Amino acid sequence: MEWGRAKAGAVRGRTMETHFIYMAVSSALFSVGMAGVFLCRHFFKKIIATKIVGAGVFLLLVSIAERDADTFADPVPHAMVITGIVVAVSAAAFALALARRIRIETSRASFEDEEAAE
Amino acid sequence: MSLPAGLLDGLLALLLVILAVRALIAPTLYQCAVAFISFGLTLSLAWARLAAPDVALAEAAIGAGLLGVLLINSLRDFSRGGDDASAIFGKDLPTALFSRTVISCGTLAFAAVLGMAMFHMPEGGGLTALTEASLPHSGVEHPVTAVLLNYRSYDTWLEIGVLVVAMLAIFCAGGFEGFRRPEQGPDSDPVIESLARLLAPLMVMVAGYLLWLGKAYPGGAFQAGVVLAAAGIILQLAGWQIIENLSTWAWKWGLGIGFFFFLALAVSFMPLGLGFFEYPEAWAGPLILVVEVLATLSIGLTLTCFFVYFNGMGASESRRRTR
Amino acid sequence: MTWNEWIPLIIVCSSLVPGIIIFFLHEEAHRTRTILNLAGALLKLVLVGLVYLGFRTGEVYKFQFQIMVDLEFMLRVDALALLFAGLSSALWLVTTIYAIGYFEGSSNRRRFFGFFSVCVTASTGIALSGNLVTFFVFYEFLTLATYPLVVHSGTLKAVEAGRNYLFYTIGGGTVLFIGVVGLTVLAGPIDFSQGAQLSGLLENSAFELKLLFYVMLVGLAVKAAIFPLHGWLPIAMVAPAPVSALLHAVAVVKAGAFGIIRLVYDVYGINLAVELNVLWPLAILGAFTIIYGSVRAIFQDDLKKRLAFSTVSQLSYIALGAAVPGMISSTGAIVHLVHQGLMKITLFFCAGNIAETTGLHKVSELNGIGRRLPLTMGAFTVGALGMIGLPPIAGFVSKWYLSVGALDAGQPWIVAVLLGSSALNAIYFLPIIHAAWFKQPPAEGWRDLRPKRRFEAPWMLLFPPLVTALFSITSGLFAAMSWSPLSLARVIVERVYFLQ
Amino acid sequence: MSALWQADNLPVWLVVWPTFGAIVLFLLPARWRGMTGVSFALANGVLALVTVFFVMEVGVLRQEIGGWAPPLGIALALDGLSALFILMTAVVGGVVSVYAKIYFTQVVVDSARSSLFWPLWLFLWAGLHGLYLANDLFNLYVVIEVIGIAAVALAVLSGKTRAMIAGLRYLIAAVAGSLAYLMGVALLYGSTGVLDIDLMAERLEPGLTTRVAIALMLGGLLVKTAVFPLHFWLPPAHSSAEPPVSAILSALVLKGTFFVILRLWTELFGVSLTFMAGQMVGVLGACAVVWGSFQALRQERLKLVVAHSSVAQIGYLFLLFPLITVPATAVAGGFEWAPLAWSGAVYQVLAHGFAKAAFFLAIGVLVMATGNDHKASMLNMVGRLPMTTFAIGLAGVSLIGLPPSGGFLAKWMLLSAIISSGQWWWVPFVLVGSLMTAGYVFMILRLAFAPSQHEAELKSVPRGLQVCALLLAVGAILIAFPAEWVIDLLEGTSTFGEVVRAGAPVNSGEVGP
Amino acid sequence: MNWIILSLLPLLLLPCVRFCPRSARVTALLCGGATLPALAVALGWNVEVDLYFSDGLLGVSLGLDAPRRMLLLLAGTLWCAGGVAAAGYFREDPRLPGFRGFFLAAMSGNFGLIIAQDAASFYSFFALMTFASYGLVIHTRSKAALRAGRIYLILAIFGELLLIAAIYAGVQLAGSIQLAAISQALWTERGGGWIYGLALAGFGVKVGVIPLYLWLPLAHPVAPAPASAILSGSMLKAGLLGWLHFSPLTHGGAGEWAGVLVILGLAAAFGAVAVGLCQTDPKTNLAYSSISQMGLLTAFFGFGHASGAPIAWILPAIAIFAWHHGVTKGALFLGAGLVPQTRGRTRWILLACLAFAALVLAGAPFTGGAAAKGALKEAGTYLPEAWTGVVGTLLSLSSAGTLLLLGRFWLLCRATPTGSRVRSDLGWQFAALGALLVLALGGSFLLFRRFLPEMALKSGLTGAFSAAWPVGLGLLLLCLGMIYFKRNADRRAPNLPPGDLIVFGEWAARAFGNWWRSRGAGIFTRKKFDPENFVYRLIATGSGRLADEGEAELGRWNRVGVAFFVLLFIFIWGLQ
Repeated sequence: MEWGRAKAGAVRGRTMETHFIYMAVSSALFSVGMAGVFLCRHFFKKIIATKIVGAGVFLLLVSIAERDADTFADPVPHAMVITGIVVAVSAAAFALALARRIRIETSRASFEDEEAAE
Repeated sequence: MSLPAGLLDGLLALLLVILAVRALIAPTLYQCAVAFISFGLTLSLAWARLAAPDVALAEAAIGAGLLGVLLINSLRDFSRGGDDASAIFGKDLPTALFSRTVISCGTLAFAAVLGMAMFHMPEGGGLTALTEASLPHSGVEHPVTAVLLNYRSYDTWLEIGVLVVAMLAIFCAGGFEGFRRPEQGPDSDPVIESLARLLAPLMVMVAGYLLWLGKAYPGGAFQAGVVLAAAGIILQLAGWQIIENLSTWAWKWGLGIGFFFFLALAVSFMPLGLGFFEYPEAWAGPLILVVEVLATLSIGLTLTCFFVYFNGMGASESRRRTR
Repeated sequence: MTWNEWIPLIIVCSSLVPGIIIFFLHEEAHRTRTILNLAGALLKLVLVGLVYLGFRTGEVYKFQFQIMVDLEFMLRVDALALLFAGLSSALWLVTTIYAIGYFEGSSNRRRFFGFFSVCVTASTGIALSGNLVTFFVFYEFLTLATYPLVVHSGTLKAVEAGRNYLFYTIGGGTVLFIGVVGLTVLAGPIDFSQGAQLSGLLENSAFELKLLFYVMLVGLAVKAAIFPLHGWLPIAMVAPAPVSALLHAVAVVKAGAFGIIRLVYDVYGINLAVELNVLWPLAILGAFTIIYGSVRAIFQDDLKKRLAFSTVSQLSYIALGAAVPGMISSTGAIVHLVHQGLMKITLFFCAGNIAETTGLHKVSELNGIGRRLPLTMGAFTVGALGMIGLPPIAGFVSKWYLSVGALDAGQPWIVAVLLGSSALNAIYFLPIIHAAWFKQPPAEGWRDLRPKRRFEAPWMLLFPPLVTALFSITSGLFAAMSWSPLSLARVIVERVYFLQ
Repeated sequence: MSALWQADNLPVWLVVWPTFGAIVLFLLPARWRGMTGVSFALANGVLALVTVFFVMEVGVLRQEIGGWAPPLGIALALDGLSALFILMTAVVGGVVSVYAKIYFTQVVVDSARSSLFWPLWLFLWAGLHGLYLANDLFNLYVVIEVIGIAAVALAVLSGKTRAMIAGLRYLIAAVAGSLAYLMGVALLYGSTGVLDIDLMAERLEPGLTTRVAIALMLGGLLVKTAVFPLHFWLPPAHSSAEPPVSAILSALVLKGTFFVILRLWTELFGVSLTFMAGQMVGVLGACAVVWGSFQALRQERLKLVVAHSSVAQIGYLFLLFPLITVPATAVAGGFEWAPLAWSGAVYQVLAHGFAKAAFFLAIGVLVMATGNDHKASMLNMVGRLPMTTFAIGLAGVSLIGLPPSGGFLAKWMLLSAIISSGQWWWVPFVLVGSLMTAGYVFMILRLAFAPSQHEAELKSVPRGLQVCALLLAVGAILIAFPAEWVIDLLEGTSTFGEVVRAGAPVNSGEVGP
Repeated sequence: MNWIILSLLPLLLLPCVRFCPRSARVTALLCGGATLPALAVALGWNVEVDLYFSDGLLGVSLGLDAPRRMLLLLAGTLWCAGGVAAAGYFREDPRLPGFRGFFLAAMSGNFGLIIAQDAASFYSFFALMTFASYGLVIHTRSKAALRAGRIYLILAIFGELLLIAAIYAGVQLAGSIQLAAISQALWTERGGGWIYGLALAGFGVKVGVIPLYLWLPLAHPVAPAPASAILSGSMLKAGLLGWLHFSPLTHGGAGEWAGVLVILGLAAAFGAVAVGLCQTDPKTNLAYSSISQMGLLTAFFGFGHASGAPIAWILPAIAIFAWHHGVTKGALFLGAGLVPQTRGRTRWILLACLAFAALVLAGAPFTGGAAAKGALKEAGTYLPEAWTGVVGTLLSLSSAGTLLLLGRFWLLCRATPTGSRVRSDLGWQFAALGALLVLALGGSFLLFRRFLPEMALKSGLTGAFSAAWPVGLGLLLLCLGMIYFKRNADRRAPNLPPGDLIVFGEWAARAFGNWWRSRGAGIFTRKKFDPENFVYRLIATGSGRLADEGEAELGRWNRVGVAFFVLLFIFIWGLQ
């Protein structure tokens, strides 16, 4: 308990703008990731792109937690992020399974292949 | 803001963005995967910088670790190379230049707007104070655990549910429920095998420690579960085939027990007049511990199953090819 | 709920219930089906008759069911409703008999008779609906119920015709829907109350009222086959003869014409319509359609198609009559609703008989057919002469009232249109009659074709046109009788003009 | 034990029961799942119905989970609107369950795969219940993901390659959408420090952050609701799934995210909404109506027709937003069309739910009988599969909005609201949409009446399947009759009811006309 | 019980037509006997003459007054004679049942229109007669008959339309359907003149005024003799009755149409003689004679408008002339029909009869014809002074012309060869002919006694001489003509086609028809001519390229991505 609090307190004491840096990163990751979801063709990359979008979102949440830290950082966004990571991984694993299955059955690796094939 | 700290944050930020972009436009999938795993690890550092050790653990374990393994594992099937940047931006130079500019500008513009929104975000204040005030009644000492397993246990329960759903979904994707035993014997090399013999018990111990730690310190069911899963995956790679050798009954209960027990716990005090997910204050601590143990088991098993099933999909594919 | 409240619903259901039962019957259950059909038809006719008797003594028949605020299902008996309900139920009976004879031995009869009954349900529902919403409900219901009938034969042509039919009618229905909703929004739920609800809005929302009138008019004009929205009608004649008969006489086109009458007299009220000055486009369109339909009919060699264009022309008499303010003209419009039905159904029955017995479809092949089918052609002649407007057949009376009414309203050009139409009718009908009776039959072909040693069409096909032809004559010959359609129309018009 | 069943706990049971069922089914061996699954599903339906009637009696039900009050804990709320959605889910879900039972036991022989249906379906159902009950933004995210993953899993259940590809497309779009939503939630949490919708609505202030957050949430949810022009994932996914799954996806899953948009729009977004915002969403809906219908007209495969039709029908729902988002000045004279618009949209949800489910189930029967879902397989069906053709006909009637049907009532009320609000420019869209809907419905029906040249022998289809389809289709017609009741429920017990009755506009827009 | 309804007995007999045996006696009984109630009613056997039948049509009222009674008498007589003659004429005709049907129908129409007192039933009966007569005209189905029928029908429909227009307008003006009320209103309300004009033209088709007479010379020759006798004798008079119903004469009003009537009438009276002389068929000849006679009547009718003469004089004069012409012309037509059936002595007896009838028609002294002309002349004395002489002169000249024309007719008859198949029983026909001749001779005088006692006296005494000289003149001209053509045997009499002007009409119609078939009709008869469904086809077959390509674009991830971001930007912009 002391560990977490001390750390949080220390962080709070030191930096006022840390969270701003990470918020900026968050917005960049979100945008790049979203662009990647739509623009990347390969299933593999699309899935990675969703993960990057997720990272952007989580980074914002954690930044907010850091911003709102008192004796310790706001635990609610942390909990949200942990939950979110699990959910995102589940979805990504499912997507990956689907992509592999498609690849195995049809040797397609992107939706455009599908369009070209049909 | 001290200069070294600021410099570190700035470097991390830059690295994150570069790795993210790299992960998307690297010429080969392998490079993508590597960039992505690096990205995940870098992100863990960022979490740590943001005073979020729980998240850092979870991210390192799940986001980078497990998903990295899954990605690398999938590369077998996608070995014929991926698309590079030209797939996104177009092949011939003028088009590529143009679309590169447009896409970059668009993305930047959106990022700018989003960043502005964050910059102008009012101070909502968060729930830190409230959490702290309620912590004594939660049965645990670590606030994140308190939120996860008490205040917002409903979400957590659903989230464990998501894992079960994802398992089912992956079964759907694979087209069969359960795990296939590969026909040929395990093709592991002795180095990994001996390493696994060494690491696996250690990792189970680490998992148990993390779980126990979670009550008061960063750590907890998810992290512990992931470490457990890591142990399982290493054993699997070593050719142990634990899951395949479990009886259907066993792995199913293993997968479901966390969710099921959580649910049972949530309703079991309702006859006493308490609400859904409401525990008697005195019992909260032990009960949460039990939930965590079972959840750890389920999570670890589920994640291992993900991997095992992925492996099996490839195996079934190779079987088909040989036929 | 008393008897008087239920009876309108029972009238409507008296064909719906047999229809639904028929769907569940076995395809081969011909006898049961026939009995059901005829029993339903008779029951409906008897009930309408009883209601008529009661209505004359001042009984009120009304069925209400609130669906939601501003949306009430209401069946009510008034004079106009009785007129149309009487027409529907009477013609349903004869058409049922005809259809039973017509489809003898053909397949898919269960489907046909099921939808046939549903179709008449919709028609009766239209007649008895007491407010605009209920009217609209049945109006759309009718579209649906008739579609399977139009495409019944299932040939490519029929299916194409069905598509066309739907294109027009659903489009019209949708436009009408907008009008209905708009009017309800403007003035609350609209009962058929001769414009009582709307006249208060004249000062503030004259433009909206005008607009909505035209919108609804367009919606109704599709079914009433007013130029340029009549395209479906000549194509839909690919349907089997009983369907065409019903379609052209009572069901679909009449629903449109009836709707126009309801719109002018009961929704807006004639006074309001005159004050808004919305009737002249209807008059002009109606007049143009009359001439246009007749001219097009002249050039059709297919008998049913010629009849179809004739319907286009004749229907607009009703619209035209409704568009001319004045009691006489209104009487003409309303009475033509019935008269046109009687005459046109006769003609289609006869066309069906000709096609069934001899396989002829073309006007140019009908030389001497009168000798082969004297009774059928007799009925046909009555219908055709009635269409031309010769006394004492029903059409004469309608034209009389329409023309005198037009003169009364100071619009003599309408008389010119009507007379021109009469002349054109003569041009496309008289050659048929002449050929049928006075020309020599061809040396070979249908003359030798006498299936089952029958001379005329079988009685089930023969009886209906004879009855309707007889009705066409009597309703003209005894037009002044107190039971005649004309008298009923007069009663309706008096109510419209004096009891506001 | 009585406490277990007391009224306040009813909402909880709506989530607990199906998840319990799901996990039990997961644990059971595959061969037992069919019967158990349908029992759980039907019991779930009954439970939902009981709850709805209870809501009718007592009004809004609220429940704080874990005994922690909202800012810290999570609250559930069950009002009239939720109740109606739950009701529809119960009826449609119940019938689909029966259909699925018959379908998977008698038609699909691959029991390993089909047995996965039951736990997933119950999870999905639980997720939907959770969604209708949720009053917490992050909780919404989690249930949306439960629904999303379960839905995609069901969509790929058939194991066909086409379904897999469509499923992946669906999954990625869904994940991207929900992450956009989550981004918005994060921004809002940062601005207000709470996640509970009611509390957040009190604290939320307009500003750039709020604008961006709302835009992101809206954008993400629009992707998941497949609103034009973001509907690209829907037609392939819905058209390649197994019939009961297609029914569930189009009738229920789409409505889930619409429900979220509706709830957030009215309860949370109010501070930031402008006339323009309402109009923009309306334009998307109107375009969806026209474009979806047009596409449906052009499809060669029946399932694609129906899938595109979903795009169009969902578009109608979005016409609600411009109608309830009007500047305060315009409302001063009275806001009487708001209840109409509300009820219209809700009726459209109900009617489309029933009709579309019936449609998919009927087409499932057709596919079983003929082996494919090409338009031509409809040829001469009226004689060969009369019940199914009839079901298609009735469902079509409701989709077109012909009286007397739920669809008619929906269009009636929407159109009334449109006209009385003076936003006449939506009228042509409704009109054209209806026309084109009629076009594709009758395109199917007319084939049913046409004789076919070479008729393949039909495979026999269990009668129960046909009955299920017909039941839902009849339901789509019959829901027209208890309209008064539905509207009472909506207005009487809904938290929206207050909005509606008070005549308060949901914004204070300056950008109005 | 009101017996006037019995006049409509033929209508009731109509259904029997199909089932009656084909013998001549039955024909006589059916066709001739059916007229008896009407004759009885006309002769005053029935006292009560007004019948109101409120349920029929728009309210039927029937009744008789003096002119009607006389026309009914004429009609009854002629139809009776025609029926009897038909018994012999159609002995072996296969189309006998049809003939009987049309005969009875036309007969009942004729009777009915005379006794009708309301416009609706008047028009009904009028139309019945008109259209039933079509069947009589085309009875032989020969090419000429069909042509005549077609032209008859076209003109008849034209007339009917004008007539019904006049009736509509009259009814509207009067607010009543009673003919008396209409004619009253016509001359008291504004706008009556035009209505009268319509009526004049409408009935003019029947009366045979220029230019509506065209059907007459075609239809009369082709119709069977009994039918032509009736057509000419009775139907033409029905038109006259119509004129009277609408005319201002009964109400003392002055018509704008007087001049037109007089000019057209006189043109017909003399022009028809000229054209008739150039015909080669005796029956055509007679038809032109009818046109001429009716022209005379028309002119006189026109004079009546201008004169302001008391109706009590003009009306009986017209009635008597009509009677006289009807009966005599009937006899002539019957005789003309008999000519090809006779030979030898019978032929000579017949020719004698015809010569006698011709003299009567021309108004030879001491015949009914002289009486009729006298009546006209007498009525003419009430005209303005200047006109009295003109009328007298014109009448005399007309008599001369008539005789000339009928002389030619007689000559033509004499030259007619006997038909190949001579019918044996001429009895029925001769009986009818004889009866008509007797009535032609004496009937007029009787009528004078019955209707115009004082006038009869006057004209009977003074008319003898004034009637004689025109006849003489006519005979003289006839002889001169005969002599001229005998001298110049190589010169043929000028030969005009029957129906004169109709030839131009037909030529124009043919030309138009050719043009139409080659050009105009192309639009209408082409298969693809389908203006109804222009919009439908436009939409139904409209290009789906937009749809397909658009949907393909919207299915691409990168396009959706752009849309997604654009939407986000728009939302951010649109929110506040």
